[in-house]
Amino acid sequence: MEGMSTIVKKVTQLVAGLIFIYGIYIILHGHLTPGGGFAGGAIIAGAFILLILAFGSNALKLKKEVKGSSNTESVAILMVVILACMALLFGAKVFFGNFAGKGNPGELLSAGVIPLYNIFIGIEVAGAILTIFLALVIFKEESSK
Amino acid sequence: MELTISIILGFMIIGAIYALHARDLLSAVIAMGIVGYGLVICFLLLKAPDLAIVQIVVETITLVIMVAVVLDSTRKEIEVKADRRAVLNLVVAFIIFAGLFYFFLLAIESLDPLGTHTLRMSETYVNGAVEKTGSVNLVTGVLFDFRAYDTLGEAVILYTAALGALTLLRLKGKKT
Amino acid sequence: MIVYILCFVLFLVGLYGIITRRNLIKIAISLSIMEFSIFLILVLIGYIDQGVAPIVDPETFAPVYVDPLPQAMVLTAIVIGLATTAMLMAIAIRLYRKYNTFDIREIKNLRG
Amino acid sequence: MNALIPLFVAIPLISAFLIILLGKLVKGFHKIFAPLTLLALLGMALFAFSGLDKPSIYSLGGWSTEGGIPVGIYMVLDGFSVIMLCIINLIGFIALFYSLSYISKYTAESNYYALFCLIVAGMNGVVLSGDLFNLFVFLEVSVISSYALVAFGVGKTELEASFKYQVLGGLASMLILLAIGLIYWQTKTLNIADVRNVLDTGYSKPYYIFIQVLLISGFGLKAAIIPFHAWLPDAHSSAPSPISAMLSGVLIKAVGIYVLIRLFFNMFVFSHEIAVVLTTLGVISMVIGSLLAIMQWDVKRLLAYSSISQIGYVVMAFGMGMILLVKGDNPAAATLAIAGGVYHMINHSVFKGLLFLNAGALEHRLDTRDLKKMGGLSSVMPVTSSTSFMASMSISGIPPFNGFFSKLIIIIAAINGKFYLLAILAVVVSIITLAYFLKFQRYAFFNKSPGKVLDKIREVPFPMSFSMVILAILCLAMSLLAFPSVSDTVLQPAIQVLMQSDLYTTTIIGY
Repeated sequence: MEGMSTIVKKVTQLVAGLIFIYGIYIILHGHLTPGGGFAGGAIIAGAFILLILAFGSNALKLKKEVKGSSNTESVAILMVVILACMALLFGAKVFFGNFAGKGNPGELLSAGVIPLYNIFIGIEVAGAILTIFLALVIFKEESSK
Repeated sequence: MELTISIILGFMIIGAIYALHARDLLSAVIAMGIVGYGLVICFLLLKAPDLAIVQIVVETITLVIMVAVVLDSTRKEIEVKADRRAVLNLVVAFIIFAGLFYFFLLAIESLDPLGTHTLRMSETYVNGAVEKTGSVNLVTGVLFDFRAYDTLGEAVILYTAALGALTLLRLKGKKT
Repeated sequence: MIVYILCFVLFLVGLYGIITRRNLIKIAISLSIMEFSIFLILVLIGYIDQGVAPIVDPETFAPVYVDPLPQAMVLTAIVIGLATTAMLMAIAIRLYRKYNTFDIREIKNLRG
Repeated sequence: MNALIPLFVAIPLISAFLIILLGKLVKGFHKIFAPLTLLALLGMALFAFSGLDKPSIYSLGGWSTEGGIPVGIYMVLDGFSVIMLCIINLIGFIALFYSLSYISKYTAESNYYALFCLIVAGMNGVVLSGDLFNLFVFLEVSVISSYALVAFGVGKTELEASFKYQVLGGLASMLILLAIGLIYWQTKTLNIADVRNVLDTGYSKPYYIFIQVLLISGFGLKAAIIPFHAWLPDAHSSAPSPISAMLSGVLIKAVGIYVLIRLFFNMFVFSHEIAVVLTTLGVISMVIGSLLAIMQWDVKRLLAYSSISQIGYVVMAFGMGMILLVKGDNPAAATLAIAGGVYHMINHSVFKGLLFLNAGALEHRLDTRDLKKMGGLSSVMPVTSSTSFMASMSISGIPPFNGFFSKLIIIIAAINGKFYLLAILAVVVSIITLAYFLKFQRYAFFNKSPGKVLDKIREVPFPMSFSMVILAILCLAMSLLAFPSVSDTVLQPAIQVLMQSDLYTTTIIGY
């Protein structure tokens, strides 16, 4: 896959960073403002897709990346399940219990384990969407040879 | 409120019909995007900012994926010829549609009109939910605390789709 | 009630697409359109007159919040829709590489 | 006991993720880990079965009731769901063990095992769920992984079948989601027992019929009842054989029949019209499925159509039971009909699973599914031949195999309930079934081979033959369930939950 012109590349470099940071903001403030793990994860995946489209890449490089993204999503979703199981050990001893302290509602560090769920779900969603996109692009590259 | 949404919905219906009849597949995909972005505006009007954010991002990514698939094809749809069997199918389909539509009208007659919704299960998700979950955003509270199990399922579905896409897009299925 | 009826019309447009279209991409689009209409019906169900978005603001005094449960359901359903579309596209592009067309009539076994 | 319930979903999920993560690092990890997972699940299911005296409930996140209204998601383990759990994990384990050698000719094996764990997790989730939307979510988990597994070979036919399956499956999901939305609109709740409670206080007739029609078409599409069957013959015949066994053996039951029966027996009030519709759909599937099956020359297509026909038996039995319950004058016949339905459902997963594994063994050695190209295999593949003979006799209702007893119970129930036409049709279809399975036996195993050299064909490797033998033994052992003393402990809890529709509601609301 070929990249685009220099202007596009430069602009994308700027914009992708901003989008990435915005995605992280959305994830971290999931329990305070609209948005959360799903929205933020999709935004982060969008930033990566933008970079790949603008700069282009060859199938070999993309294959390495797809390995990374699929491993990342596996680890993230495993963490979600482990977090859910951890509730069996602490506190109320129920699957999916919110065992951590609730804190002061409205602050960044509050709502027990909800921010943690948001973070891991965000990573998982970003990884999954990126994996789907990369798999499509790699297939197109390899099969058109 | 109802009027605004109805007008947007009207545009969405026109977009949908155009998407189904466009000759060029790329225009069809873009027209579907119009329907999706119309949905975003409806979500905003209906006080669902969480959904608006998710829908706008997911719609964009869906469009990117679909355009990537369509872009290096011939992009032309071959016309459906109106032979006798197709016409007959269409007539049957429209009779079924008319029946479904009529039944839907009858069915929703007794239900709450727009804006008069009352709470039963979600009573707990709204009143005093901030003390229970600690989350100021009630939708997040529902998603990650009251119904976190659904959210796990949802994440698993996305994971499955990624795994499925990786599996389906292997070059070779069988070892030789 | 007119909004619900229009939503159902959108649903029927999607159903019509699945029945009559003979193109893999168009069928995927029809499924998406059906999904959109159901999302809107669900969110409309949860709407309450003079309601505010379900984000608690300690400043305002005892407002009426719209029902957060249908919103959580639709959020889940949107992601499910993305997953379905991704799988459909993966198959569509593979079939295109095999037959050089998205048209069902040219793809032997899918007839009927 | 109670703490086990969420583990039925959590364990296969964790194992799927671990297989993807560690499968690349440790060679052969998935081959050991996946069967162990399924074996553990099977053990847990059997343990849950033995320890079950009354429906047990698990409220996730500790959110149970608030002012008498269930607020969280409930997982419910009762007599009916525990039977389904046993079938799912039993057939899952056997199909997975069979895959150990069958799937080794494909690439990306670890993905296969991970998807297999996900499909099992999804089905366990559906069966245990007591919440409508949660049920929908886990249904999607299992069907999306089955879309990927059907096309696992990425050949032309697999991809086409999978696309058709996905479109019709997506349509079914949309209908189900619309129905769930409409139910929420009226009742403002998603808990199945609570929905029942609210609906008892009043509803409008057209609304009630509309959601029932939506649910019947949605889950009918998932269960492939005629006229919603278009996807099944393609999908079930082109999937890898262990997956066909899973799809035909358990998936259409867990996400189709089970949910349909659960909702119509425990969520809706019994109504005569719906009961008649269900019975009619069952009879149509039963008759047309068998007539279509007899014309097939492709082994797996024949088996796929036969699945439609046998599912027709199950639906017909439940429909008759519902009609008799509505009338209320003959509870003994109603009990018998429902018992026949549950029993035939169990039996069908065992023998249809076995038959698909047999077909897979033939395909593995001969590379063809065409009956005309086979012949004389009984001498070179004795295990496959004898197990498939037992399964064929079982599905056609020849004593002493299990199929005979379940069909007999259904027919006796039909006669007792004065459905003489249905009884005659059931017998006739059973004879047609015997005819096409004799055709299968004759052309595959006993005819002269059409010019092919038989010397090169050997019996299949140990994992495949072992799984087939286990299922064949089960075909015989399951006939024990016909004895009253055994069926009282095994089938009775399920029948009780379905017959006394208030039992489910009161247990959950009272929790």
